[in-house]
Amino acid sequence: MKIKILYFAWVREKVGKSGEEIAVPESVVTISDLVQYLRALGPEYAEAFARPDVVRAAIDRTHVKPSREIAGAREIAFFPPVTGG
Amino acid sequence: MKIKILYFAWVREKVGKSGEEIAVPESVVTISDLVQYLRALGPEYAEAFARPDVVRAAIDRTHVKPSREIAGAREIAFFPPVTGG
Amino acid sequence: MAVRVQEDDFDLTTEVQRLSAGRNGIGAIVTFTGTVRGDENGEGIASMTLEHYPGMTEAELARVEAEAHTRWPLAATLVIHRYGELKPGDNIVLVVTASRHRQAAFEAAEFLMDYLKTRAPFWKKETAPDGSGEWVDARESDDSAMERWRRVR
Amino acid sequence: MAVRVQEDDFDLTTEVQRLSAGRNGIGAIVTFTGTVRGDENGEGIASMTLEHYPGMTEAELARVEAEAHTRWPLAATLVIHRYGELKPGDNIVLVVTASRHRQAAFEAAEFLMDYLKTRAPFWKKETAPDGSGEWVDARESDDSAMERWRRVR
Repeated sequence: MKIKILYFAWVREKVGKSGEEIAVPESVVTISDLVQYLRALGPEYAEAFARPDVVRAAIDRTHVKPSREIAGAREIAFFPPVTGG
Repeated sequence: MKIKILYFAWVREKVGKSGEEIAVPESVVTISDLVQYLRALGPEYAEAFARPDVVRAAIDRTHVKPSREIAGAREIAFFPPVTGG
Repeated sequence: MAVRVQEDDFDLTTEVQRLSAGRNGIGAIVTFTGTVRGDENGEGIASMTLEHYPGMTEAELARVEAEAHTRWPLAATLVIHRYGELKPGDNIVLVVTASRHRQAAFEAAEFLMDYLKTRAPFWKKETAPDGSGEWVDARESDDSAMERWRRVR
Repeated sequence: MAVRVQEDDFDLTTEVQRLSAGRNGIGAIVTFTGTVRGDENGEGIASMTLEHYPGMTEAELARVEAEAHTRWPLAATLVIHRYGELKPGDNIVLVVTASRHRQAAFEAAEFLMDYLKTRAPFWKKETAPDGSGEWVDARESDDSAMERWRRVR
Protein backbone atom coordinates (compact mmCIF):
# COMPACT_ATOMS: atom_id res chain seq x y z
CA MET A 1 0.00 0.00 0.00
CA LYS A 2 1.36 3.42 -1.01
CA ILE A 3 0.60 6.26 1.39
CA LYS A 4 1.35 9.98 1.31
CA ILE A 5 3.17 10.94 4.50
CA LEU A 6 3.59 14.54 5.71
CA TYR A 7 5.88 15.95 8.38
CA PHE A 8 5.54 19.27 10.20
CA ALA A 9 7.62 21.53 12.46
CA TRP A 10 10.58 19.82 14.12
CA VAL A 11 9.49 16.40 12.87
CA ARG A 12 9.86 17.83 9.35
CA GLU A 13 13.23 19.37 10.17
CA LYS A 14 14.61 16.15 11.64
CA VAL A 15 13.35 13.90 8.85
CA GLY A 16 14.71 16.46 6.41
CA LYS A 17 11.67 16.66 4.15
CA SER A 18 8.10 17.86 4.33
CA GLY A 19 6.58 14.73 2.84
CA GLU A 20 6.97 11.60 0.72
CA GLU A 21 5.15 8.64 -0.76
CA ILE A 22 5.95 5.43 1.05
CA ALA A 23 5.11 1.83 0.17
CA VAL A 24 3.99 0.34 3.45
CA PRO A 25 4.24 -3.47 3.99
CA GLU A 26 1.09 -5.31 5.06
CA SER A 27 2.51 -5.98 8.51
CA VAL A 28 2.04 -2.30 9.29
CA VAL A 29 -1.50 -2.06 10.67
CA THR A 30 -1.66 0.89 13.07
CA ILE A 31 -0.11 4.33 13.43
CA SER A 32 2.23 2.81 16.06
CA ASP A 33 3.34 0.17 13.59
CA LEU A 34 3.99 2.87 11.01
CA VAL A 35 6.12 4.85 13.45
CA GLN A 36 8.20 1.73 14.18
CA TYR A 37 8.55 1.10 10.46
CA LEU A 38 9.66 4.68 9.78
CA ARG A 39 12.20 4.64 12.64
CA ALA A 40 14.02 1.80 10.88
CA LEU A 41 14.36 3.74 7.61
CA GLY A 42 17.42 5.70 8.72
CA PRO A 43 19.03 7.75 11.47
CA GLU A 44 17.06 10.92 10.55
CA TYR A 45 13.79 9.02 11.09
CA ALA A 46 15.10 7.41 14.28
CA GLU A 47 15.92 10.89 15.52
CA ALA A 48 12.55 12.39 14.54
CA PHE A 49 10.63 9.56 16.23
CA ALA A 50 13.03 9.08 19.16
CA ARG A 51 10.16 9.75 21.57
CA PRO A 52 7.16 8.28 19.75
CA ASP A 53 4.77 9.35 22.52
CA VAL A 54 5.53 13.00 21.79
CA VAL A 55 4.83 12.85 18.06
CA ARG A 56 1.17 13.30 17.12
CA ALA A 57 -0.55 11.87 14.06
CA ALA A 58 -3.45 12.67 11.75
CA ILE A 59 -5.11 10.46 9.17
CA ASP A 60 -6.76 12.30 6.31
CA ARG A 61 -6.58 15.56 8.28
CA THR A 62 -8.17 14.27 11.48
CA HIS A 63 -6.31 13.74 14.76
CA VAL A 64 -5.88 10.05 15.59
CA LYS A 65 -4.40 7.97 18.41
CA PRO A 66 -1.37 5.67 17.91
CA SER A 67 -3.66 2.62 18.05
CA ARG A 68 -5.70 3.77 15.03
CA GLU A 69 -5.52 1.44 12.02
CA ILE A 70 -4.25 3.00 8.83
CA ALA A 71 -6.19 0.89 6.34
CA GLY A 72 -7.76 3.13 3.70
CA ALA A 73 -5.71 6.21 4.65
CA ARG A 74 -4.76 8.53 1.80
CA GLU A 75 -2.67 11.01 3.81
CA ILE A 76 -0.95 10.50 7.14
CA ALA A 77 0.76 13.39 8.96
CA PHE A 78 3.21 13.42 11.87
CA PHE A 79 3.88 16.50 13.97
CA PRO A 80 4.72 17.76 17.48
CA PRO A 81 1.97 18.82 19.93
CA VAL A 82 0.34 21.89 18.40
CA THR A 83 1.25 25.37 19.68
CA GLY A 84 -1.06 27.75 17.80
CA GLY A 85 -3.39 30.37 19.14
CA MET B 1 -29.17 69.66 58.42
CA LYS B 2 -29.50 70.59 54.74
CA ILE B 3 -28.73 67.82 52.27
CA LYS B 4 -28.62 67.72 48.48
CA ILE B 5 -30.87 64.91 47.28
CA LEU B 6 -30.76 63.48 43.74
CA TYR B 7 -33.27 61.22 41.97
CA PHE B 8 -32.63 59.08 38.89
CA ALA B 9 -34.61 57.10 36.31
CA TRP B 10 -38.18 56.26 37.37
CA VAL B 11 -37.60 57.59 40.88
CA ARG B 12 -36.83 60.95 39.25
CA GLU B 13 -39.91 60.71 37.00
CA LYS B 14 -42.23 59.88 39.90
CA VAL B 15 -40.89 62.55 42.24
CA GLY B 16 -41.08 64.97 39.32
CA LYS B 17 -37.63 66.49 39.74
CA SER B 18 -34.02 65.47 39.41
CA GLY B 19 -32.90 66.88 42.73
CA GLU B 20 -33.47 69.31 45.58
CA GLU B 21 -32.03 70.64 48.82
CA ILE B 22 -33.91 69.35 51.84
CA ALA B 23 -33.69 70.39 55.48
CA VAL B 24 -33.69 67.11 57.35
CA PRO B 25 -34.85 66.99 61.01
CA GLU B 26 -32.51 65.45 63.55
CA SER B 27 -34.78 62.46 64.04
CA VAL B 28 -33.70 61.25 60.59
CA VAL B 29 -30.62 59.14 61.27
CA THR B 30 -30.38 56.50 58.54
CA ILE B 31 -31.20 56.16 54.84
CA SER B 32 -34.33 54.23 55.91
CA ASP B 33 -35.39 57.11 58.11
CA LEU B 34 -34.84 59.52 55.22
CA VAL B 35 -37.00 57.41 52.92
CA GLN B 36 -39.80 57.42 55.50
CA TYR B 37 -39.43 61.18 55.86
CA LEU B 38 -39.57 61.73 52.09
CA ARG B 39 -42.63 59.49 51.68
CA ALA B 40 -44.57 61.86 53.92
CA LEU B 41 -43.73 64.93 51.82
CA GLY B 42 -46.47 64.30 49.26
CA PRO B 43 -48.19 61.75 47.01
CA GLU B 44 -45.44 61.94 44.36
CA TYR B 45 -42.86 60.92 46.99
CA ALA B 46 -45.17 58.24 48.38
CA GLU B 47 -45.48 56.85 44.86
CA ALA B 48 -41.73 56.97 44.15
CA PHE B 49 -40.91 55.20 47.42
CA ALA B 50 -43.95 52.90 47.45
CA ARG B 51 -41.63 49.89 47.57
CA PRO B 52 -38.69 51.17 49.64
CA ASP B 53 -36.82 47.86 49.27
CA VAL B 54 -36.58 48.40 45.51
CA VAL B 55 -35.11 51.89 45.65
CA ARG B 56 -31.33 51.98 46.01
CA ALA B 57 -29.29 54.73 47.64
CA ALA B 58 -25.85 56.28 47.43
CA ILE B 59 -24.15 58.66 49.86
CA ASP B 60 -21.55 60.92 48.32
CA ARG B 61 -21.46 58.73 45.20
CA THR B 62 -20.95 55.42 46.96
CA HIS B 63 -23.58 52.66 47.19
CA VAL B 64 -24.97 52.27 50.72
CA LYS B 65 -27.47 50.02 52.51
CA PRO B 66 -30.73 51.39 54.04
CA SER B 67 -29.23 51.07 57.53
CA ARG B 68 -26.38 53.47 56.75
CA GLU B 69 -26.34 56.65 58.84
CA ILE B 70 -26.50 59.87 56.88
CA ALA B 71 -24.54 62.07 59.28
CA GLY B 72 -21.98 64.11 57.34
CA ALA B 73 -23.47 63.35 53.93
CA ARG B 74 -23.22 66.09 51.32
CA GLU B 75 -25.12 64.34 48.52
CA ILE B 76 -27.63 61.50 48.76
CA ALA B 77 -29.06 59.82 45.66
CA PHE B 78 -32.05 57.50 45.19
CA PHE B 79 -32.49 55.31 42.14
CA PRO B 80 -33.83 51.95 40.90
CA PRO B 81 -31.54 48.91 40.61
CA VAL B 82 -28.99 49.75 37.92
CA THR B 83 -29.39 48.37 34.40
CA GLY B 84 -26.27 49.48 32.53
CA GLY B 85 -23.80 47.42 30.55
CA MET C 1 -6.19 51.85 33.46
CA ALA C 2 -8.78 54.12 31.98
CA VAL C 3 -12.49 54.81 32.33
CA ARG C 4 -14.59 56.94 30.02
CA VAL C 5 -18.26 57.89 30.13
CA GLN C 6 -19.30 59.49 26.87
CA GLU C 7 -22.16 60.18 24.49
CA ASP C 8 -20.04 59.42 21.41
CA ASP C 9 -19.47 56.03 19.86
CA PHE C 10 -16.12 54.24 20.14
CA ASP C 11 -13.99 52.33 17.66
CA LEU C 12 -12.73 48.91 18.65
CA THR C 13 -9.48 48.93 16.65
CA THR C 14 -8.57 52.44 17.77
CA GLU C 15 -9.13 51.68 21.44
CA VAL C 16 -7.26 48.37 21.39
CA GLN C 17 -4.29 49.85 19.54
CA ARG C 18 -4.12 52.79 21.93
CA LEU C 19 -4.22 50.42 24.89
CA SER C 20 -1.53 48.02 23.67
CA ALA C 21 0.81 50.50 21.98
CA GLY C 22 4.33 50.32 23.40
CA ARG C 23 3.54 47.44 25.74
CA ASN C 24 5.85 44.54 25.01
CA GLY C 25 4.50 41.75 27.16
CA ILE C 26 0.90 41.51 25.96
CA GLY C 27 -0.15 38.15 24.53
CA ALA C 28 -3.91 38.24 25.02
CA ILE C 29 -6.49 40.96 24.49
CA VAL C 30 -10.16 40.42 25.25
CA THR C 31 -12.87 42.91 24.32
CA PHE C 32 -16.51 42.88 25.32
CA THR C 33 -18.92 45.07 23.41
CA GLY C 34 -22.50 45.42 24.62
CA THR C 35 -24.93 46.52 21.91
CA VAL C 36 -28.59 47.55 21.74
CA ARG C 37 -30.71 44.56 20.75
CA GLY C 38 -33.36 45.43 18.19
CA ASP C 39 -36.01 43.33 19.87
CA GLU C 40 -36.85 42.45 23.45
CA ASN C 41 -39.36 39.77 24.47
CA GLY C 42 -40.31 39.43 20.84
CA GLU C 43 -41.16 43.11 20.37
CA GLY C 44 -39.13 45.61 18.42
CA ILE C 45 -37.75 48.75 20.03
CA ALA C 46 -37.23 52.13 18.37
CA SER C 47 -34.50 53.39 20.67
CA MET C 48 -32.91 53.04 24.07
CA THR C 49 -32.00 55.97 26.30
CA LEU C 50 -29.30 55.62 28.91
CA GLU C 51 -29.41 57.85 31.96
CA HIS C 52 -26.52 57.90 34.42
CA TYR C 53 -25.27 59.60 37.57
CA PRO C 54 -22.42 61.87 36.47
CA GLY C 55 -19.55 61.74 38.94
CA MET C 56 -20.64 58.54 40.63
CA THR C 57 -20.50 56.62 37.35
CA GLU C 58 -16.84 57.43 36.77
CA ALA C 59 -16.00 56.78 40.43
CA GLU C 60 -17.77 53.43 40.45
CA LEU C 61 -16.19 52.28 37.18
CA ALA C 62 -12.75 53.28 38.47
CA ARG C 63 -13.34 51.28 41.67
CA VAL C 64 -14.39 48.23 39.68
CA GLU C 65 -11.37 48.55 37.39
CA ALA C 66 -8.96 48.95 40.32
CA GLU C 67 -10.45 45.83 41.91
CA ALA C 68 -9.78 43.85 38.71
CA HIS C 69 -6.14 44.89 38.80
CA THR C 70 -5.77 43.57 42.35
CA ARG C 71 -7.14 40.19 41.27
CA TRP C 72 -5.39 39.54 37.95
CA PRO C 73 -2.02 40.42 36.40
CA LEU C 74 -3.29 42.87 33.81
CA ALA C 75 -1.07 44.93 31.52
CA ALA C 76 -3.89 47.34 30.71
CA THR C 77 -7.65 47.77 30.93
CA LEU C 78 -10.23 50.12 29.48
CA VAL C 79 -13.91 50.69 30.24
CA ILE C 80 -16.06 52.95 28.05
CA HIS C 81 -19.77 53.38 28.73
CA ARG C 82 -22.06 55.50 26.59
CA TYR C 83 -25.13 57.47 27.66
CA GLY C 84 -27.89 59.29 25.79
CA GLU C 85 -30.21 58.00 23.07
CA LEU C 86 -29.06 54.90 21.20
CA LYS C 87 -30.54 52.95 18.30
CA PRO C 88 -30.73 49.18 17.77
CA GLY C 89 -27.30 47.86 16.88
CA ASP C 90 -25.50 50.79 18.53
CA ASN C 91 -22.65 50.16 20.94
CA ILE C 92 -23.42 50.68 24.65
CA VAL C 93 -20.35 49.55 26.52
CA LEU C 94 -16.78 48.45 25.82
CA VAL C 95 -14.48 46.57 28.16
CA VAL C 96 -10.92 45.75 27.09
CA THR C 97 -8.44 43.68 29.10
CA ALA C 98 -4.86 42.91 28.11
CA SER C 99 -2.55 40.40 29.78
CA ARG C 100 0.30 37.99 29.05
CA HIS C 101 -2.01 34.99 28.96
CA ARG C 102 -5.61 34.52 27.98
CA GLN C 103 -7.08 33.26 31.25
CA ALA C 104 -6.46 36.50 33.14
CA ALA C 105 -7.77 38.58 30.24
CA PHE C 106 -10.97 36.52 29.92
CA GLU C 107 -11.69 36.36 33.63
CA ALA C 108 -11.03 40.05 34.22
CA ALA C 109 -13.29 41.05 31.32
CA GLU C 110 -16.13 38.91 32.69
CA PHE C 111 -15.53 40.28 36.16
CA LEU C 112 -15.62 43.88 34.92
CA MET C 113 -18.87 43.30 33.07
CA ASP C 114 -20.51 41.48 35.99
CA TYR C 115 -19.55 44.21 38.44
CA LEU C 116 -20.41 47.02 36.08
CA LYS C 117 -23.86 45.55 35.45
CA THR C 118 -24.72 45.52 39.14
CA ARG C 119 -22.87 48.60 40.38
CA ALA C 120 -22.42 51.30 37.72
CA PRO C 121 -25.29 53.82 38.03
CA PHE C 122 -26.85 53.53 34.58
CA TRP C 123 -30.54 53.09 33.77
CA LYS C 124 -31.98 52.01 30.45
CA LYS C 125 -35.31 53.17 29.09
CA GLU C 126 -36.66 51.50 25.97
CA THR C 127 -38.86 53.41 23.57
CA ALA C 128 -41.29 51.28 21.55
CA PRO C 129 -42.13 52.06 17.90
CA ASP C 130 -45.39 53.69 19.13
CA GLY C 131 -43.35 56.14 21.23
CA SER C 132 -44.18 54.68 24.64
CA GLY C 133 -41.26 54.35 27.02
CA GLU C 134 -40.47 51.74 29.63
CA TRP C 135 -37.63 51.45 32.14
CA VAL C 136 -35.74 48.18 31.83
CA ASP C 137 -35.95 45.93 34.88
CA ALA C 138 -32.75 44.70 36.52
CA ARG C 139 -32.02 41.07 35.70
CA GLU C 140 -31.68 38.68 38.60
CA SER C 141 -29.12 36.74 36.60
CA ASP C 142 -26.85 39.79 36.76
CA ASP C 143 -26.89 39.64 40.55
CA SER C 144 -26.08 35.95 40.56
CA ALA C 145 -23.32 36.51 37.98
CA MET C 146 -21.69 38.94 40.37
CA GLU C 147 -22.12 36.63 43.35
CA ARG C 148 -19.73 34.05 41.88
CA TRP C 149 -16.79 36.45 42.27
CA ARG C 150 -17.46 36.56 46.02
CA ARG C 151 -17.17 32.80 46.22
CA VAL C 152 -14.09 32.57 44.03
CA ARG C 153 -11.76 34.56 46.26
CA MET D 1 -19.89 30.92 10.99
CA ALA D 2 -16.59 31.60 9.31
CA VAL D 3 -13.00 30.38 9.51
CA ARG D 4 -10.02 31.98 7.80
CA VAL D 5 -6.35 30.99 7.71
CA GLN D 6 -4.28 33.78 6.25
CA GLU D 7 -0.87 35.43 6.12
CA ASP D 8 -2.34 38.95 6.23
CA ASP D 9 -3.25 40.89 9.33
CA PHE D 10 -6.87 41.51 10.32
CA ASP D 11 -8.73 44.57 11.59
CA LEU D 12 -10.89 44.20 14.67
CA THR D 13 -13.50 46.83 13.81
CA THR D 14 -13.89 45.60 10.23
CA GLU D 15 -14.36 41.99 11.28
CA VAL D 16 -16.82 42.75 14.08
CA GLN D 17 -18.90 45.05 11.87
CA ARG D 18 -19.00 42.46 9.09
CA LEU D 19 -20.08 39.80 11.54
CA SER D 20 -22.85 41.77 13.22
CA ALA D 21 -24.19 43.68 10.19
CA GLY D 22 -27.88 43.06 9.62
CA ARG D 23 -28.28 40.89 12.71
CA ASN D 24 -30.93 42.36 14.95
CA GLY D 25 -30.71 40.24 18.09
CA ILE D 26 -27.08 40.68 19.07
CA GLY D 27 -26.47 42.19 22.52
CA ALA D 28 -22.99 40.89 23.32
CA ILE D 29 -19.83 40.61 21.24
CA VAL D 30 -16.63 39.13 22.64
CA THR D 31 -13.33 39.22 20.80
CA PHE D 32 -10.11 37.49 21.70
CA THR D 33 -6.90 38.62 20.02
CA GLY D 34 -3.71 36.65 20.56
CA THR D 35 -0.53 38.65 19.92
CA VAL D 36 3.20 37.94 19.74
CA ARG D 37 4.83 38.74 23.08
CA GLY D 38 8.12 40.58 22.70
CA ASP D 39 9.80 38.57 25.42
CA GLU D 40 9.60 34.99 26.62
CA ASN D 41 11.16 33.72 29.85
CA GLY D 42 12.84 37.07 30.24
CA GLU D 43 14.54 36.99 26.83
CA GLY D 44 13.59 39.11 23.84
CA ILE D 45 12.56 37.53 20.55
CA ALA D 46 13.16 38.91 17.06
CA SER D 47 10.30 37.15 15.33
CA MET D 48 7.94 34.21 15.46
CA THR D 49 7.17 31.96 12.52
CA LEU D 50 3.93 30.03 12.37
CA GLU D 51 3.81 26.83 10.35
CA HIS D 52 0.51 25.05 9.76
CA TYR D 53 -1.03 22.10 7.96
CA PRO D 54 -3.02 23.55 5.05
CA GLY D 55 -6.32 21.78 4.63
CA MET D 56 -6.35 20.22 8.07
CA THR D 57 -6.16 23.61 9.76
CA GLU D 58 -9.32 24.88 8.12
CA ALA D 59 -11.10 21.56 8.72
CA GLU D 60 -10.13 21.48 12.39
CA LEU D 61 -11.11 25.11 13.02
CA ALA D 62 -14.47 24.51 11.31
CA ARG D 63 -15.08 21.47 13.53
CA VAL D 64 -14.26 23.46 16.66
CA GLU D 65 -16.53 26.29 15.55
CA ALA D 66 -19.41 23.94 14.75
CA GLU D 67 -19.03 22.36 18.20
CA ALA D 68 -19.34 25.80 19.84
CA HIS D 69 -22.61 26.39 17.99
CA THR D 70 -24.05 23.14 19.35
CA ARG D 71 -23.21 24.23 22.91
CA TRP D 72 -24.26 27.89 23.00
CA PRO D 73 -26.92 30.02 21.31
CA LEU D 74 -24.60 32.04 19.09
CA ALA D 75 -25.74 34.55 16.48
CA ALA D 76 -22.38 34.51 14.73
CA THR D 77 -18.76 33.45 15.17
CA LEU D 78 -15.48 34.07 13.41
CA VAL D 79 -12.04 32.52 13.73
CA ILE D 80 -9.01 33.96 11.94
CA HIS D 81 -5.55 32.46 12.38
CA ARG D 82 -2.43 33.85 10.74
CA TYR D 83 0.65 31.96 9.56
CA GLY D 84 4.10 33.01 8.33
CA GLU D 85 6.64 35.28 9.99
CA LEU D 86 5.32 37.65 12.66
CA LYS D 87 6.99 40.34 14.76
CA PRO D 88 6.49 41.18 18.46
CA GLY D 89 3.15 42.90 18.92
CA ASP D 90 1.68 41.41 15.72
CA ASN D 91 -1.70 39.73 15.80
CA ILE D 92 -1.72 35.91 15.65
CA VAL D 93 -5.32 34.86 16.13
CA LEU D 94 -8.77 36.40 16.36
CA VAL D 95 -11.89 34.80 17.78
CA VAL D 96 -15.21 36.67 17.71
CA THR D 97 -18.45 35.45 19.25
CA ALA D 98 -21.81 37.24 19.14
CA SER D 99 -24.90 36.33 21.12
CA ARG D 100 -27.95 37.88 22.78
CA HIS D 101 -26.37 37.77 26.23
CA ARG D 102 -22.83 38.00 27.47
CA GLN D 103 -22.45 34.64 29.18
CA ALA D 104 -22.78 32.62 25.98
CA ALA D 105 -20.45 34.97 24.11
CA PHE D 106 -17.76 34.80 26.83
CA GLU D 107 -17.96 31.04 27.32
CA ALA D 108 -17.94 30.27 23.61
CA ALA D 109 -14.92 32.52 23.02
CA GLU D 110 -12.98 30.78 25.80
CA PHE D 111 -14.05 27.39 24.49
CA LEU D 112 -12.93 28.25 20.95
CA MET D 113 -9.53 29.42 22.19
CA ASP D 114 -9.03 26.39 24.45
CA TYR D 115 -9.93 23.95 21.69
CA LEU D 116 -7.98 25.79 19.04
CA LYS D 117 -4.86 25.81 21.23
CA THR D 118 -4.89 22.04 21.61
CA ARG D 119 -6.30 20.92 18.24
CA ALA D 120 -5.53 23.34 15.40
CA PRO D 121 -2.35 22.19 13.61
CA PHE D 122 -0.12 25.24 14.10
CA TRP D 123 3.45 25.27 15.31
CA LYS D 124 5.37 28.30 16.54
CA LYS D 125 9.10 28.79 16.09
CA GLU D 126 10.74 31.69 17.90
CA THR D 127 13.77 33.39 16.43
CA ALA D 128 16.11 35.04 18.95
CA PRO D 129 17.91 38.33 18.23
CA ASP D 130 21.07 36.28 17.40
CA GLY D 131 19.17 34.44 14.66
CA SER D 132 18.86 31.09 16.44
CA GLY D 133 15.49 29.42 16.20
CA GLU D 134 13.58 27.30 18.68
CA TRP D 135 10.25 25.51 18.45
CA VAL D 136 7.82 26.52 21.18
CA ASP D 137 6.85 23.70 23.56
CA ALA D 138 3.19 22.92 24.10
CA ARG D 139 1.90 24.21 27.44
CA GLU D 140 0.39 21.71 29.80
CA SER D 141 -2.00 24.39 31.03
CA ASP D 142 -3.53 24.43 27.54
CA ASP D 143 -4.40 20.74 27.86
CA SER D 144 -5.96 21.25 31.27
CA ALA D 145 -7.86 24.31 29.98
CA MET D 146 -9.45 22.09 27.35
CA GLU D 147 -10.20 19.32 29.83
CA ARG D 148 -12.67 21.49 31.74
CA TRP D 149 -15.05 21.53 28.77
CA ARG D 150 -15.25 17.73 28.98
CA ARG D 151 -16.35 17.97 32.59
CA VAL D 152 -18.83 20.79 32.04
CA ARG D 153 -21.18 18.86 29.76
